[in-house]
Amino acid sequence: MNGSRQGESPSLVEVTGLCVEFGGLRAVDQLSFRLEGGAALALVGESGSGKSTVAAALLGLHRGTGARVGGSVQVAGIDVQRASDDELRRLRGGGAAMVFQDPLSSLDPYYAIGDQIAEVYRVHARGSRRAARARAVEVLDRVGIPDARRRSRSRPHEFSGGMRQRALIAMALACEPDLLIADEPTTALDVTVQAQILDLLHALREETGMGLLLVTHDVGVAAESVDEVLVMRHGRTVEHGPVGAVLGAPAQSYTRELLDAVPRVDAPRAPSAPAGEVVLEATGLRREFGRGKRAFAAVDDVSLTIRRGETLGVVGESGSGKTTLGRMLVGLLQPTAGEIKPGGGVRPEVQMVFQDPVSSLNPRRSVGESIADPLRARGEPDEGRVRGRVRELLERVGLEAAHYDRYPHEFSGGQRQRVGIARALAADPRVIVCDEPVSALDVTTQAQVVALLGELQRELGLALVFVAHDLAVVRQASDRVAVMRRGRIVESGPADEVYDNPQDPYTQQLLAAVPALDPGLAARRRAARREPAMV
Amino acid sequence: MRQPSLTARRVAAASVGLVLAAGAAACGPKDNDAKGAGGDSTPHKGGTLTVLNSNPQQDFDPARLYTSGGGNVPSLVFRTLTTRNRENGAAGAEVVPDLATDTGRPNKDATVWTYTLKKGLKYEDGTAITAADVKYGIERSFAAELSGGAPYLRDWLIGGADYEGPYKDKGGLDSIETPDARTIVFHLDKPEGEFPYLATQTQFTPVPKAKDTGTKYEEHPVSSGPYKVVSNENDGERVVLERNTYWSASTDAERKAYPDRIDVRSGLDSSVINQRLAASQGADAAAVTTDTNLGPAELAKVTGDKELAARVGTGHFGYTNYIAFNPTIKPFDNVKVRQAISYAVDRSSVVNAAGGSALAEPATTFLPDQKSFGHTPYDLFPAGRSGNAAKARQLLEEAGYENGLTITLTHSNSRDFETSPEIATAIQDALKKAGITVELQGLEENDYSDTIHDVKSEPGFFLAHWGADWPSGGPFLAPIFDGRQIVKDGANFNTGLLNDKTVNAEIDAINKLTDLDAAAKRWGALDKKIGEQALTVPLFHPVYKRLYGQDIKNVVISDWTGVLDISQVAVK
Amino acid sequence: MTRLAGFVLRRAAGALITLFAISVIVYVVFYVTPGNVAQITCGPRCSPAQVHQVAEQLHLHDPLYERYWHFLQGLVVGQDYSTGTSVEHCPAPCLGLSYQSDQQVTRLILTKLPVSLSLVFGAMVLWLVLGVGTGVLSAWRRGRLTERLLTGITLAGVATPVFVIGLVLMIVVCGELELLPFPQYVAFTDDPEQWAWNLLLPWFSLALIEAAAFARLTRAAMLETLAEDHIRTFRAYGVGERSVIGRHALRGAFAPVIALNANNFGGAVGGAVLTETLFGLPGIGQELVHAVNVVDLPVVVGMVLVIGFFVVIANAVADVLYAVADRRVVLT
Amino acid sequence: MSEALVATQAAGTGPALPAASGARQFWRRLWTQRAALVAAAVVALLVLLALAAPLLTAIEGQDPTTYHPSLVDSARGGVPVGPFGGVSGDHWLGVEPQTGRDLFARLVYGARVSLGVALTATAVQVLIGVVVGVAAALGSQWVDQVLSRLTDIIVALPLMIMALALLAIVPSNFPRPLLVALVIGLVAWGNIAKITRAQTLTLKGLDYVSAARLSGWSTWRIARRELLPGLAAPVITYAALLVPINITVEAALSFLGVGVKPPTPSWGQMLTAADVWYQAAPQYLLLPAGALFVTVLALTVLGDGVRTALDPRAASRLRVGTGRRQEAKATAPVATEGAS
Repeated sequence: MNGSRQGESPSLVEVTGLCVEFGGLRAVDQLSFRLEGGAALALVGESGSGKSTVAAALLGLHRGTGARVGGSVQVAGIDVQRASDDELRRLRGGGAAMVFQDPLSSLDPYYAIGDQIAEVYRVHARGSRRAARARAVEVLDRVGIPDARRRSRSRPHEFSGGMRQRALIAMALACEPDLLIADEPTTALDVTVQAQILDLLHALREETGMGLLLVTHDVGVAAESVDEVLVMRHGRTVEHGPVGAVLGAPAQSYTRELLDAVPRVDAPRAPSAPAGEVVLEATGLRREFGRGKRAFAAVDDVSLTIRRGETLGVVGESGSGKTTLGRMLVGLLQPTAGEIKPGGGVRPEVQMVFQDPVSSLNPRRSVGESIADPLRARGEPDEGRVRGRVRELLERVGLEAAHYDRYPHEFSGGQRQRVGIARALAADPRVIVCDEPVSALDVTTQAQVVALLGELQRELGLALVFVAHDLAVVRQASDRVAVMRRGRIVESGPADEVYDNPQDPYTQQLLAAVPALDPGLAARRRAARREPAMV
Repeated sequence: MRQPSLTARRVAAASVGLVLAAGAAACGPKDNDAKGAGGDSTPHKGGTLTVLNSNPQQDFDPARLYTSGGGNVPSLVFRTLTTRNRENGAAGAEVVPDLATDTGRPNKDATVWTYTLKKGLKYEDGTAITAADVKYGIERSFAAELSGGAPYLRDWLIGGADYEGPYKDKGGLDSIETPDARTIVFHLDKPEGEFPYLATQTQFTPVPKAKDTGTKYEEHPVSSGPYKVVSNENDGERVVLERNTYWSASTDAERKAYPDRIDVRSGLDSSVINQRLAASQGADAAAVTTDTNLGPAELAKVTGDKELAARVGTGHFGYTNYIAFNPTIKPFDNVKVRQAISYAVDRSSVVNAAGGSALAEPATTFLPDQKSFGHTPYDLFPAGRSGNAAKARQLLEEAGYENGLTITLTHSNSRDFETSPEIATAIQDALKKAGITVELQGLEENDYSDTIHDVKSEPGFFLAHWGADWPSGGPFLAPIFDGRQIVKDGANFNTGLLNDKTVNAEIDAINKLTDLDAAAKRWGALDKKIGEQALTVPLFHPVYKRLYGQDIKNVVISDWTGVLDISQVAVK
Repeated sequence: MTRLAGFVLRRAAGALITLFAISVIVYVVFYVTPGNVAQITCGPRCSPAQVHQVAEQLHLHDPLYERYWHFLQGLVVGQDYSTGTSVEHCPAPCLGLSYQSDQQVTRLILTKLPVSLSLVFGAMVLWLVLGVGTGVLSAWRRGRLTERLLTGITLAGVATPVFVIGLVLMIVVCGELELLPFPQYVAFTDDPEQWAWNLLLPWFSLALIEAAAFARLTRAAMLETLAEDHIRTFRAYGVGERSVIGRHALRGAFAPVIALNANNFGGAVGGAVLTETLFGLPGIGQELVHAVNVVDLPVVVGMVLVIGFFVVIANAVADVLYAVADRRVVLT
Repeated sequence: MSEALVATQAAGTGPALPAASGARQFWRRLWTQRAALVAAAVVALLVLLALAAPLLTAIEGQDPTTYHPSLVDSARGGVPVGPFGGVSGDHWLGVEPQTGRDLFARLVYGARVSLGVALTATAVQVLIGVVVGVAAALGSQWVDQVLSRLTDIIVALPLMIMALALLAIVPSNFPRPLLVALVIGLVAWGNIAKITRAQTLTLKGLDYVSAARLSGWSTWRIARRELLPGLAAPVITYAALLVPINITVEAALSFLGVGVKPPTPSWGQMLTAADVWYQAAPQYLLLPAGALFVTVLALTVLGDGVRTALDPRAASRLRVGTGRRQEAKATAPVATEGAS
């Protein structure tokens, strides 16, 4: 639905000259846009661009937090800046409802989901408890929760991630708002679930005619879902226009950069050096967790070989066992069954690059010290040589030698991941297992880190195991790919073969769910997905 | 006695250590002003008397109780052959007949004592009290199961040392004869002129053999006195007494038994007891305490309040707190050192530490300053009010310690006012002036007790105290200074390890006397003579000040017990 | 439910081991503690021969392991003992006889336990009300005068030993204002009204000490919850502050509060020594301190075991409640 | 302590994840809290007062043990003579009833003992607790079982009773304040061990610990270099609570007659002796009670401040509540840990 309401009726959202400051820091700077009823706008930007701050400003959530808000914000006819507390409360949920990023933490863990929705409903529509519960079941049913009456009595942790996100959307729907604000609604979800949620949002919008303000870092998600895009950077507007125009023919260089950095699932990898000899061979790997009745196998009968100079991509959704597999390969976990054999007789040095650049570095030690760990552990006694080698490594991964004495919090996410790579390199490994090395990073940084890994591989003849959930990134980085599901490899082979001609239905489903950057293609894919696959 | 509870430091402060803890008894103030407190109305029968105590009335079995003169609460239930005279002051320190018709008829050398029971004596169930029951009661106290009483019977009766009580030794103790139902004869292995005093202790209470339940007897002992036990919860935590209708005032000249009911509650904090007695609300208006003194803090408050001051009973119990020396340990083997310390002591700060001049009187004699003890005033090493440091230094020089001396003072850590750290510190402070450095060794109560009463571990210089088993010099001096009472493999009380033939001989000579007044004079003289050896430094005699409720009448405080006698009290 | 049964079974086994170890520790510690037990029991003027007899009777001459074995036997099959005139039986689980009073320790515990439980239960209600109330108020009115005042009062409760608070309260409330009687334990079964009336002051004194911990915990948990995403959700849906605080933030504090409560409850059964002593409540704590002072080993062991039992039980209950309160928790 | 409590206390005392902060940030965050600064100043002042006790009393011209019989009214139980409990130029805070000892001197010397005992006891508790907790978390299942059981036993033993017994066992020539501190420390380390164990298990799963393992370091080295710093936050916060608790435990032991030995003054001992003087000589009670209150208040506020400063989320609470992407990952499901 593209039509906006005509005539004198004011816009659903009208933001003029919005500024938000925290302390001395200006998070949003002179931002203006409008959104008509029933239309959909995406705020796109990397982390720190201020997009979530804007979303919060629409509901007046900055009130009382110490943030300074300037400019004017009108939502559903209410001047958010000047509204009384009561008016604001009526707006929240009633006029405009918000769907948050992390569906697990955004619901109260202690109450049944139906009760939480009913509570919100009763704030806005004075009705009986029973009526509110009935409404909760109704909206849960609407968002596709099967057996909604029974499941409405469940607590959030009893729902899967996708169902929780549906429940949050149901909560938003409960009071029939004019505007739905979705703040990174799919970031924490697997790609197939993400597609379902985006489809749901689309369908709801068609059905109820409410406006949608989508906040996302993922250009693909925006392309799938909205009419208009507003690209933000450093709190300011970079580019604003219809989705087709902005994504198809970006006027600004930053927008172009952003688009270029997005990995394409359909773009083959640049050819790499031919693979060398086998360095590591795993056969029949199995790993169980828990005991007795609650035991389950996270990895089940997985066999693979890793060759010098080659990247093996392991792709799968959450719970597929890919991380467990990675940890077994480096020796952090012992397999319950099966074995890992070195290719050439001697066990090669295997290192790991971790997913979370925050938790993978000790916050209380300088990065230089962390990188020096493998050197010292090996008994290198000469302090000067240790420091020299660390400086060399820092420079090799694109940092400065002087960073030796800095602490992790002084670095950005991408830089920290570079530190992690330097630490892995310090041990002179022949194999590096990268466990979701870029999933916590912005797209532009992602591309840089993937490029760095490729460079290092060529230079040092490393074997890489690239574990990730993002199909596009894996394709970008890998020579061969293994697709995992429920602890098993369902399909493996050369990357191009697997991506261009997937044999396994699961692989096909995964690929079909990847958001497309072309809005037209996205619409066609959506139509194709129509027969709803349940979460 | 049983160890006083250490539960609360104030509890310990209240229960005057050694001989009193199990429940002493007594009557009126020296100055005879007690009657004024009760108002001008005469006492009447009826009502409930409440007793608020710190320590539970443990082991309410006549065989197990360690009392002076039969105790306070126990004396309401247990009648004995003789008992203490229920009069104010010095008159109250005399022995009078109780179950017996007189205080005992000795043979010529006081080794055989004969008693005749009064007629018409009955237990609470109406059965008659016989001489055999008295004998059985005494025999029971020899059983290991029922240990706890005073050592005299064991020491005095022929065959007592080896007798193991009626449960093991069915034959009985031959040295007690009961020729008929009303006559009982005791055969002693040496002359004991003070036997009538001993016969006031609860071991001389009749126990009907058929009703004896061994260790469980304490739950319901059979009463021979004016009250019987209605309930005894948790080993004396709460004891309720009611009238024994078979008791007849005509056979008992001593006990008045005005209240109908007596409710003994214990386990209370001593400051709470005093607060309650001061407030005197509800049932507390008819309340007394038999074991809790006014503390110094409370005294400060009471002295400023006339109404409260009128409700304080003051009494003296024969009791002395002193410094003890062990002359086998250097430098205390040197009498000059002991004398120097005697001179250096500052009794005024010691008295303050013990609660001030109202609660403690400075002592220069070992014997309490009461007539019945035969008190002979002396001050052999005059230290004045606050010590004679110059004289002390001079003596030390003579002893070869011109450069001063460092010694260790052992005391108990428990916060009572007898062996307390505060008194030790006061002594430490005073001896400093005489050039003596005192290091303090504070021990936990049990440790302290074990240490000082074991000849093998006895320290050279420590705080000690002694109380009277009855108001006479005998039980006061003999255990401490009789060389034959030195115990090598058990609890020893002759801490000076004095074994002086002339002293021993004099003790034997006095014990032969059955004229107690004559005996008293010679005890006094002996005390002074022993004092010359400077084996102890007497510090102070405690004074008992106890509050009682507003409705309490007929307050009698004797010199025997120093506290108000609840057999005399009326609440109406 | 089988999961719960498994939990109970595992916990029971753990509790048995814990209690067993406690009894051994207490036996050893009090074995080496100074104090001539036989002399204390017999009296200070007892002769060596008498002391020896008493020691025989109390089996003090037996080696430690034999005495402990005797104790274990008593637990399992009971114990016969002589009163002198007859032989009595102390049924299993028999914790032995008090050296001092010759009473069966199990009976002694049964008479003391109601007092301690009365004290602790009532105090618990009060400390929950005081503590959680203060915590809620201070989380809500963070940084304001009310908060500072309430925090100050609860901290004064922590900072002032119970013997000071209790005595001053007693002097003022009972002595000077005459609002309440001087506390004196009355059994609940005898007169519930008097029971409560007499225990009010002890409850309050004990609660005042504990309340601060609950206030702090409640406040911390609520502030933690208030910073969580789901609170933001409800605020973003216009749910009022009262409901956000009272329904959602407080709910977050529920689990930690019941856990701490169980912990403190278990501890207080034997730990309220000072309160019991001051107010003359004949409970476990008071009896235990007395028994320690006279080295009455059977009583000490018995009572410490009872306390340990309550600590273990209370913690197990806390874990169950915790799991019930927060279904995400798995009982292990 | 129940495992539920561990989980909640760990949550209540600090971040489950390591603070993304260095020492500098910590001080900066502490610096911004005025109340915490005042509290820190008060604590520093108290420590200074305690340390300078000999100097201060020398200035006053008194010492804590000399008796002044002339300054108390012996006939009235030893109430200090003169206004406000005998306050004068010679005796700044008056004198003690009965003995006439100088109260100011006893108060500052008492601070030495009370703070010394409490701090030493806390140090012992933390030392044992952390070693046991870390060993249980890092050791084999068997080691964990044994240590966790030991911790349970320690938690179930009544503190006062064990302290009474242990204090009686040790020979009397052992320095008493140290002994009291050691006994408290030895009997009451259970909770800190449980908190440490839970926190260590959390930290053990963190990537940087895995990375250290991959570096080839020994378990011991990892515990020291990687885990201990991460334990600092919850442990320091809990220790700040333990110090005032230990002061009152010392007071309680004094009440039961087994605390620090007289004539050594401690606040607990002063309170014990003073409570009955509440009516007759109120300042005698109010001085130690006030000192104790100020100390507890200051330590509590300081503890809160340290916690806030150690918790990066506390700082971010001032900012708007919309989560960053990284932070979303930090919310781990609550579960009771345990091999039991």
